[in-house]
Order: sequence, then C-alpha cells, then structure tokens
Amino acid sequence: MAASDPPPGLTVRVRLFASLREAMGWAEQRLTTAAGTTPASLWPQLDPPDGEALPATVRVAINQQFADPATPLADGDELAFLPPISGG
Amino acid sequence: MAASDPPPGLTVRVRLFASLREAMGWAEQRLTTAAGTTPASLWPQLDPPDGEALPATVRVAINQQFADPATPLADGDELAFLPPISGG
Amino acid sequence: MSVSVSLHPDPFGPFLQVEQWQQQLGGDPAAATSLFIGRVRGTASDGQPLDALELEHYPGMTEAQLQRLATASARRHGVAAVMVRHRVGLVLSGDAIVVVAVLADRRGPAQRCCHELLEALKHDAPFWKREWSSGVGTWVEGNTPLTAG
Amino acid sequence: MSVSVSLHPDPFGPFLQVEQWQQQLGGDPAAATSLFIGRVRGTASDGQPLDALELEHYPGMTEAQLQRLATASARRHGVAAVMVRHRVGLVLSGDAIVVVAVLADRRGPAQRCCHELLEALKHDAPFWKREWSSGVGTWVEGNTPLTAG
Repeated sequence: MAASDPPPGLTVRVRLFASLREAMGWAEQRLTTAAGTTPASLWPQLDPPDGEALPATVRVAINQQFADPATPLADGDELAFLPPISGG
Repeated sequence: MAASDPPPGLTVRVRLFASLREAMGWAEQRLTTAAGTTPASLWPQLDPPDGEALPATVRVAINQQFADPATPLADGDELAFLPPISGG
Repeated sequence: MSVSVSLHPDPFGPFLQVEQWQQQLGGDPAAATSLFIGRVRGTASDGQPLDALELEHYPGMTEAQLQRLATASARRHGVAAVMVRHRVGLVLSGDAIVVVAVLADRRGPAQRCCHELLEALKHDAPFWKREWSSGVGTWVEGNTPLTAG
Repeated sequence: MSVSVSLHPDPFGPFLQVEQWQQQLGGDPAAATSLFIGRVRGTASDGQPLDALELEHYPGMTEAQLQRLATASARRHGVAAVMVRHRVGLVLSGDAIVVVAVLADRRGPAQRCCHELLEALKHDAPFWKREWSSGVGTWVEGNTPLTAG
C-alpha cells in the first residue's frame, strides 16, 4: 500500500441545550477532530458524566436539522446534542 | 268479555320542519286520534305525498326529544316529524 | 363542569364569544383550549355562487338538544367547560355559523370533546340548511323522496 | 398553501394573533377553522405552585423545524393555511404558550392537521421546559441520567 497523507482533521461547532448544557457545564465549543468522526463517536470526547455511549434519549442535530448520530461530520458543521424535548 | 268504554281519543300537536313542512304544505296542526296511536301509525293520516310508510330518513321527536316512531302517544303530546338534519 | 349553548339570529364574532365566555367562567384559565369555527362557504353544493344560507331550527328543542349533547360530551371526556354558539335564520357567506369551544386540563380530552361534539351537533341537533342561489332555495341533504316533491 | 410560524419572547393574545393572521391572508374566510391554545398551568409537575415556566429553544433550528413540521402537516392534510405561535423565555402561569390554527375547506382536515401538528411540535420541535417553583428550576421530562447529575 502506498503511503498516504494523514487524514485531514475537521473542525465542528458543538452546542448543548437545557439539562445537557447544565450537566456538562458548557453551552458551546469549537472542536477539531479526525475525519470520519460522527456525533456518536465524538460524544465520549466531550467527557460526558454518564459514560461513553450517547444516551438513547439524546437527539442529534447537524446544521440545525435532526440527524442520525452515525452521520459522518463535515468540516464547519454545527453539531448539537439535544436532551428530551418538552415543547408545546 | 265485559263491555268496555270505547278507548278514549287523544289530541296531539303535530309539527313539521324544513323540507317536510314544504312538501306537506303545513307547519303545525292539532289532531285527535285513537288511543295507542304512535308517530308511525299517525303518519299515513297526514296524507304524506310519498306513500304511507314513515320514511327511514324522517326522525320523530315527542315533546322536543328524539323518540322511537313506535312510542305510543299521550294526550297533549307535541309530536314533530324531522327531515334529515344538516346543522353545524 | 360548565356548559353554555346559545342560538344567534344575528352575526357574532367567534373569538369575542369565546373570550366573553372565558371571562364569565372566571377562575384560572384552562391549560387546553380546543376551538372549532365553521363558516358559510361562498358556493352552494352545486358549485353556484351562494347568496345566503338559511338555517331553520326547532325553537325549544334545538337549544335543549344542544345542551344535552354538550353536557354528555363534556361528561364523557371529563372536560372543564364547553361552549356552543350557533347561528339561525339567514346567514351570509363568510359568516360564522357554528363555534364549539372546549376547556380542559389536558389537550387530548379538549380536542376529542370538541371533535365529537361537532359531529354530534351536525347529526343530532335539529337544524336544517337551505342554500339560496340565484333566488332559488335548496334544502341541503334533502335527498329524501319528500323533498323532491 | 400558507404557513406562518413565529416565536414570542413576550405575552401575546391568542385570538388577536389568529385574527391578524387571517386578515393578512386575505381572501374569503375558510369554511373550517380548527384552533388549539395551550396555557401554562398554575402548578408544577410535582403539584407545587408554579412561579413561572422557562422555555429554552434552539434559535434558528426551532423556527426552521416549526416551519418544516407545519408545512409537512399542511401538505399531508391538504389544508389552506397553518399558523403556529410559540412563546420562548419566561412564561407566567395562565399565559398562552402555544397556539396552532388551521384553515381548511372541510372540518375533518382542519381538525386532523391541528391535532397532528400539535403532537409533532411537542415531540419534534426543539423546546425545553423548566418549571420554576419556590426558586428551584426543574427541567420537564428531564428523566435522563445526565439531568439527574
């Protein structure tokens, strides 16, 4: 196999809301991570207080649309982790 | 069997509404009829234009409450024949 | 449980009716309000422009029947309050003909009661509609042999 | 088909919102209007008196998601117009927190669209409620491990 360039990193803006924001102690940060990172694989890097797996009740939005946690992120994406919704 | 008095007659107020009123050509009349008369048995006495049987679409109210057409009438009852309802 | 029904020979503002009713009820506002407003269409059943709708009723029975239907529906769904306003007489195109409002502590009962009561009064409250179009009046749903005469 | 959604940091009158929206739409009034108003209760989930409800949202996404949900529901039911008004921020007991209004030619689609859209926005629009009671704030439906920390 030929040598290749190291995979380029990507920078994403990560946002937290409501109870999740308060549990984690921050609302927003810019993070640089490896290409191929998904919301689910990024989650443990955020040092969540309740273990490494993204809780089933937490939903993910990429660029302000609901997305599958297994979606590969793109450079510049806005990624949000959303605790259970209680609107209306 | 002993002879008995002839069954007393009863007087009812008969009311018609909407299309029924117009088809029959009157809105209200006071009628004296035999005891035991029901709305269904009274109907042919009104000389309806479409035969003697009370149409299934015509509903009956006795004293301003929906009633079974086979209910025996009482003296002084207000009997109404109601064409299909179209409110709301 | 509070039930308020009334018939109106003159046009009314649906929202004003609901607001006045809520004020008369007093107390804390209900968490859920479900409301339906029915208005007269601009066209008759046959597609012709509608001049007006005539609404005949059975004075006395219609009011009593509305009260019975609203009370039964309110009880069945356990709601706090029900209001019905219904026009009678000549109703112009665009005018509100019926308003049903339900107040409840939860959205489910409020919506179900509103829906059910509207169906009930369409089928079990003595009203008869006649569409007036080009000077000709036609009874709505008057598909019985008698009305063809 | 017309869809109007907006978020409101300040109290609004639900009926005024609907009337202004209908005026802006212009044209003939729809035959069927289905409306739901949700208000803040006087008590918190635990039965204590509620001082206020705090409504957090995701600026940008919440508006976009309301628009998507309302448009999808309006298309699915073939209704003429849909309006959503939703409070954000601190909302006092008794205040309207959400209004959904649907205009359609028939009562069935109007009612179904209103009902469905209300459910959709309760589950799929990013809002988070925090109940404030005796100076303590508690996230509603915050039953995830993270919120217990």
